[in-house]
Amino acid sequence: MVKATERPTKSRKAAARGNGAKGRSDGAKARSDGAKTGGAAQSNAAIAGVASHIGLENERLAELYRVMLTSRLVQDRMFVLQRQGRAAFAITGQGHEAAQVGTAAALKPGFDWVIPYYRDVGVCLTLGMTAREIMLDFLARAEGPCSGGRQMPTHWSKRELNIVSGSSPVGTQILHAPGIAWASKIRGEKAVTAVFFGEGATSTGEFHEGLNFAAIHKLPVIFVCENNGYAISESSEKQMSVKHVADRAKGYDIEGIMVDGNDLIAVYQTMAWLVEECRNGRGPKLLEAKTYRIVPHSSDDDDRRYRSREELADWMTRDPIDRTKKYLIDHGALTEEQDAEVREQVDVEVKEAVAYALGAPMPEPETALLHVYAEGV
Amino acid sequence: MVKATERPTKSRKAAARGNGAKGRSDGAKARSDGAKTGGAAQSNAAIAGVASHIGLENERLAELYRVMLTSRLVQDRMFVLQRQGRAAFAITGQGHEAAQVGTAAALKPGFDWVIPYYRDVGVCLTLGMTAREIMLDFLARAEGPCSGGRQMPTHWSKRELNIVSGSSPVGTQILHAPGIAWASKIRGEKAVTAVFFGEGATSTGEFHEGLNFAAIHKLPVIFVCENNGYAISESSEKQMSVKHVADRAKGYDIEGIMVDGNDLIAVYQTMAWLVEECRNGRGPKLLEAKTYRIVPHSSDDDDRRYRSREELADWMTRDPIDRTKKYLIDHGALTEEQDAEVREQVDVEVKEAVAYALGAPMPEPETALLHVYAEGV
Amino acid sequence: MAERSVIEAVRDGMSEMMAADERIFILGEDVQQGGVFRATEGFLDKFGPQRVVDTPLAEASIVGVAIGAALNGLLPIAEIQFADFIHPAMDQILSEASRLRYRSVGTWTCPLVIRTPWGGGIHGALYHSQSIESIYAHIPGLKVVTPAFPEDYKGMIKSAIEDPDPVLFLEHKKLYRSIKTEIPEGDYRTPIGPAAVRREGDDVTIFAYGLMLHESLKAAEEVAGEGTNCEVVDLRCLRPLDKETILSSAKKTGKVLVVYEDNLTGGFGAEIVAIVAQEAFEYLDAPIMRLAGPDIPTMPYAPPLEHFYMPDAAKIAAAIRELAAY
Amino acid sequence: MAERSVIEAVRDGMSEMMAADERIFILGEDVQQGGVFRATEGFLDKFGPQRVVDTPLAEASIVGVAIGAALNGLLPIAEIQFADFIHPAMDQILSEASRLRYRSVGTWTCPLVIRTPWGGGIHGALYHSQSIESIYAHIPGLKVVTPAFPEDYKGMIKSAIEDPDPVLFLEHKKLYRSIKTEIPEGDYRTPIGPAAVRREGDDVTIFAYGLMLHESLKAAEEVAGEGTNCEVVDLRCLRPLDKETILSSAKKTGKVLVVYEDNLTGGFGAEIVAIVAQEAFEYLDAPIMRLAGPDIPTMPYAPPLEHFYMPDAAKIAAAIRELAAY
Ligand SMILES: Cc1ncc(C[n+]2csc(CCOP(=O)(O)OP(=O)(O)O)c2C)c(N)n1
Ligand SMILES: Cc1ncc(C[n+]2csc(CCOP(=O)(O)OP(=O)(O)O)c2C)c(N)n1
Ligand SMILES: [Mg+2]
Ligand SMILES: [Mg+2]
Repeated sequence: MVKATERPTKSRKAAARGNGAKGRSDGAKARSDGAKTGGAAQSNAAIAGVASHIGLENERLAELYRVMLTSRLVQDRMFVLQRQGRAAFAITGQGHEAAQVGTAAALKPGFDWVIPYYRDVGVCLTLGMTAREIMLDFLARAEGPCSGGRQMPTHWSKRELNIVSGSSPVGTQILHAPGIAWASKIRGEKAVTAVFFGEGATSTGEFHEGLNFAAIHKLPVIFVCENNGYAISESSEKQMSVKHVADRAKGYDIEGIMVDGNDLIAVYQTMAWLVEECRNGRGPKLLEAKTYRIVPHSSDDDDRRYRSREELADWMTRDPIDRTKKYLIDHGALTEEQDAEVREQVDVEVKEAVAYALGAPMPEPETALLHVYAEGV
Repeated sequence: MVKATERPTKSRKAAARGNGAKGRSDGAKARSDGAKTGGAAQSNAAIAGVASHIGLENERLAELYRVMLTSRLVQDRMFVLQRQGRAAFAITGQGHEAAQVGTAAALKPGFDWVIPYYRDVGVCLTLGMTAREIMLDFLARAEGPCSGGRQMPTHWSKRELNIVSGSSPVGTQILHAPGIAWASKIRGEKAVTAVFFGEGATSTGEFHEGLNFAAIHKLPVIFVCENNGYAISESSEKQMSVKHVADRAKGYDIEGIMVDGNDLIAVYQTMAWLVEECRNGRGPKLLEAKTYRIVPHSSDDDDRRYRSREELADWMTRDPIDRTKKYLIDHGALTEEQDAEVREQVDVEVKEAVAYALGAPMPEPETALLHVYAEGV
Repeated sequence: MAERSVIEAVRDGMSEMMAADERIFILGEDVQQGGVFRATEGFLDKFGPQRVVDTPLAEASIVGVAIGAALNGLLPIAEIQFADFIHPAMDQILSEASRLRYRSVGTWTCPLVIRTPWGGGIHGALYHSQSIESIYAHIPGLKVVTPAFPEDYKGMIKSAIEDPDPVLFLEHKKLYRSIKTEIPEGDYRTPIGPAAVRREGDDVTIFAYGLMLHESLKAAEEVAGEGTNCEVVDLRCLRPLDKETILSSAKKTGKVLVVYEDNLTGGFGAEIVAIVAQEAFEYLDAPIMRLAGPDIPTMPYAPPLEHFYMPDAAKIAAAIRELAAY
Repeated sequence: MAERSVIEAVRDGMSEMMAADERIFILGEDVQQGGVFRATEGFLDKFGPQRVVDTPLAEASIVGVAIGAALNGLLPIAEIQFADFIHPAMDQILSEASRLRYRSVGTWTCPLVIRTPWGGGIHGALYHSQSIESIYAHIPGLKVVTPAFPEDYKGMIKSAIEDPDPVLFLEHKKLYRSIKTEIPEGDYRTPIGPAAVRREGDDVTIFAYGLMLHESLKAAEEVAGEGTNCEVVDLRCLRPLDKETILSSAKKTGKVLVVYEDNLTGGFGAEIVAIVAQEAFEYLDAPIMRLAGPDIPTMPYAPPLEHFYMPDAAKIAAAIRELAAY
């Protein structure tokens, strides 16, 4: 939670916006001409916009960095397990770590409400789910807290954390957010609802209906779009005639904010400001985190069909984990030695999670009949 | 059709916009404080913005005025017939005549494509449907060109005029427009597609998906919203957080234009300009005609439950037919004697239409089985 | 005992529940003004705008927002103005409301009532007359009720509101004001599930629900004078379905007629037939008959066409005679 | 004769039609890149971006825009990436495409093909495994086809494209690459409507379609060794439905098993039962049996759960044995 004194100032807010726009125009350029632009320099430039990490203590920053590492490793491992034939399918979000961890870090776990989408390993880990839990669900184990093996991997859910169960149809969850926020609001609770989705989801009717409803009733909802430039193979120009998802906010007279989604600190601070706004009755908000998935859409996808290796390479230079590490080191929050250590710890943790999940039983066949309706009604 | 030389100039366009905004803010004020504002004076003021009727010869103006009168009378008669028990239901659009006739007049009948909605008697008459045809369908007669008694009244259709068959679910038709326009466009035809709906329809997912698709492909579609301030009992603040439907265009990076929908000439000229824009590849466009229905939503509705008689009375002072008449007289296009004469003619025409339709047979019961599929396939 | 129409019964049921439990709220189009059928007449004054919410004209959002509210502890009653306009909300009902409990292994639940007026015979034409029960009664995780009498409308709307799972509550438009019957005093419930035998008989069983139940009762009266004694079963609830009552009546009479207003092919009545054909086969003395709407869009407007479409007492009586004579 | 898989058959059928008629175009998500199942592989190069259109992620618009294009003279093939995601387009399919001809007394028509992959057994879980045929085969004005063999996939996609009415073309995902059979040379058609008897027999008739047709054939093989001779009817097309073939086979064997993958209750198989129970009653020697998916959300992911859900040859053989022994 951001305390009032730590709340980003107006200029802080402007900086976040500026970064976002800049980060994006780089991205857009890299994409449209397919040329190698000076990725590293630009990503440094984007970072340079963030002069400090108000609201984030060094320890908290290190913690979030660790979550990012865990998120990355868990997902890398998912692909391996899938290729080994131990999972039928994998869909992951490597590259989105800053966007996910930065936004989730600004929320109060178990108090605020969160509706993640399939890529949001980072969101769930930040809120308190463990690598083990994530692996249990990934491997369709009975013990998995999300669905106990009923849903495809990465359909998150954890009641205790107010992480709402998600489905596969893109966009449906966007309508639940105003409903959840409505309930919080009429009970006079200060909880904020954050709902996550990709830019492809902004083409759905649900997106319009959800923003419209939330805006009419001024509900405390943050619509978080992780804009990675693609919906499977379709680049974002096929989804929208506006340049930025944030522009879509104009049709509802709400604020649409862009942020460099690969910049952990910019994401965190922007989100913290929006959370604060929503808590104080100034919602809803639309946040667009510009990012990139550095992996194919899923284990079924071959992304070479629709995007160049140069484009990918360019984005790799702006990897959010590398950027965060550099920032931490530059600001004295991490040493190379500590980094090696934390990576080692994360590796152990994830290995343990995989081993545990592999050893855990799948659900019994007849349990398929349970929980269609409440028992005994 | 507007010829190139007659096309409204930039300043003309600005005038149209200005009128719209003004006409509307009057309306909004009248509505929100429920007080009698100086309706007559303001409606004159709005008219005063229209200094000339470029693009409309006097004869054409008189013709459109006659269509407005016919539209009004046909619909008044519908209510009478319904009260007499000769029709189960009536839904009409008195008050919308300028918005309907002005827009339709800028289209080329049988060349351009039109998807009207249920209130659009004026659109259909302008495009060439007759009072008799309208009455035949209103009274569910077999000979009715729209549906031969299959649909509720005012579900328009006439193939020869490219008037596309409509249904009752609000909003579905908005998605057909980009499809129709797509076909025109890829065949290299210059036809424009105009789709009509109320402001309530802009809340639907279809509105978003339709504008999004059309904007991405730059299709020649004019989305015409007849904003009468209410969706049945719900005032427009319950439908949207923006003040104007035209504001919704911003989310698609297309032009959203407002016009005083009770000002025939402003509507015509604005629409003519938008048609020209679309013909020249600069579509799509969103046109918002601010108007008011001076009747209940339908024969099943009691509008006293949700709007004051003062508000209604105020709008009555801005009746589009009165305003058009005054304009014609002021500009020497009509005399009081001619007015009486044309009203007499329209009265005869509508009486004949009603008499004919009442005498025409209803469909035979077994014909209900026809046209579910093509015959013999 | 007081006399109540169907619409009054629904209104009273909701109102009594809302007065007793603050978590219950209504959302839909025009509900503040009372709703187009006046089901929520007076509610705005009684319960205020936070519990009687006028929504934008967007059915997916009506159900989607209701789901969200249900997830966060409220008990929403979503009104869809006409059943014909529920289709945009199909995804929310099928993919979300009906599957939340299952997909989360029971950790999330979705206690939600969706009320909507259905059915024809009211000059509503193609888009104000539809039967939607076959689509929804097919969905595991959802409950679908189709009462016929004011007593059940009141008792079942209360049960639906208390139900921990989503319930689609179908109100037949033609019954809203056309029948008025005595209903019990006090705070009673009609359970969601059991069918009710409305008329006992030995010769032929008629299974029906909604408006068709009343037409079936009329037809049964008609043929009674001719010596044919019909049993008429009011299914009331299509999901869960009371197989026990269905089978015991089918076994008793050995002749079964299933009546429904929906299009014949693929209508929910086929399910009743399938249950009987598999589980009461040995007791059957005649082919299982169905009487339903023809396979044309439901339903054309002009009175001759609408009348052609609608099953009614006369058509039902003719079918009974055929079956009785078998 | 060449060997083709199902996906190749669909692809070839569309490609040949598109080469011959410029009005035909495809729209859907990721279709330019070949589609997630690669049905339109190579189409972008062959036909260009105006005839292979990548749409925004919005299924209502995919169908709605296709309807508009059909109204204005084109012949659209709308691809819905998975049948599970068709629900937002339900309103456009039911209220618009299927009713345009009827409501305009034949003056407007909507020649449109909607292709979508359906069915389970591919670890697709709750949202990539659904059966949607019961919802759509119920709709007058729409045609619904569910082929099982490559030959029919090719012949029927061509018929569907030429059909003057909207056709929902259901492609079973598990069949896409799992079977490869010989198909005729040349520009042939498979008519939309007639069922096909895939195996003749006297003891028991099995009605099935899609993947279940293949499982039924396997089961029939299995019980043949035990002296039970099954007739296996491939329905192929659920609307229109080939009642004649259904009834004549039912009358011949007197024992009927209907197999479908969808949830049991309210599944389209109930309609087959209802037709037989009414029109072939006198020929029946046993209860009409159904074997279908259990009434749980279709279908859970973990292999033990998915296997529990799916009807297969073993379960079908068990049902045949029961029926044969009756
Ligand atoms: C309604 C619906 N249509 C299609 C799909 C298939 N699909 C799954 S993910 C996806 C792309 C989503 O893109 P975006 O919203 O940008 O999120 P991203 O995957 O890029 O994070 C598609 C088309 C789906 N799941 N739901
Ligand atoms: C999808 C849908 N929901 C509800 C209705 C019922 N209904 C008919 S007209 C109407 C209001 C439409 O308002 P608006 O779009 O502003 O048009 P207006 O009637 O004011 O011209 C409503 C709610 C409907 N026809 N379709
Ligand atoms: Mg994306
Ligand atoms: Mg309106």
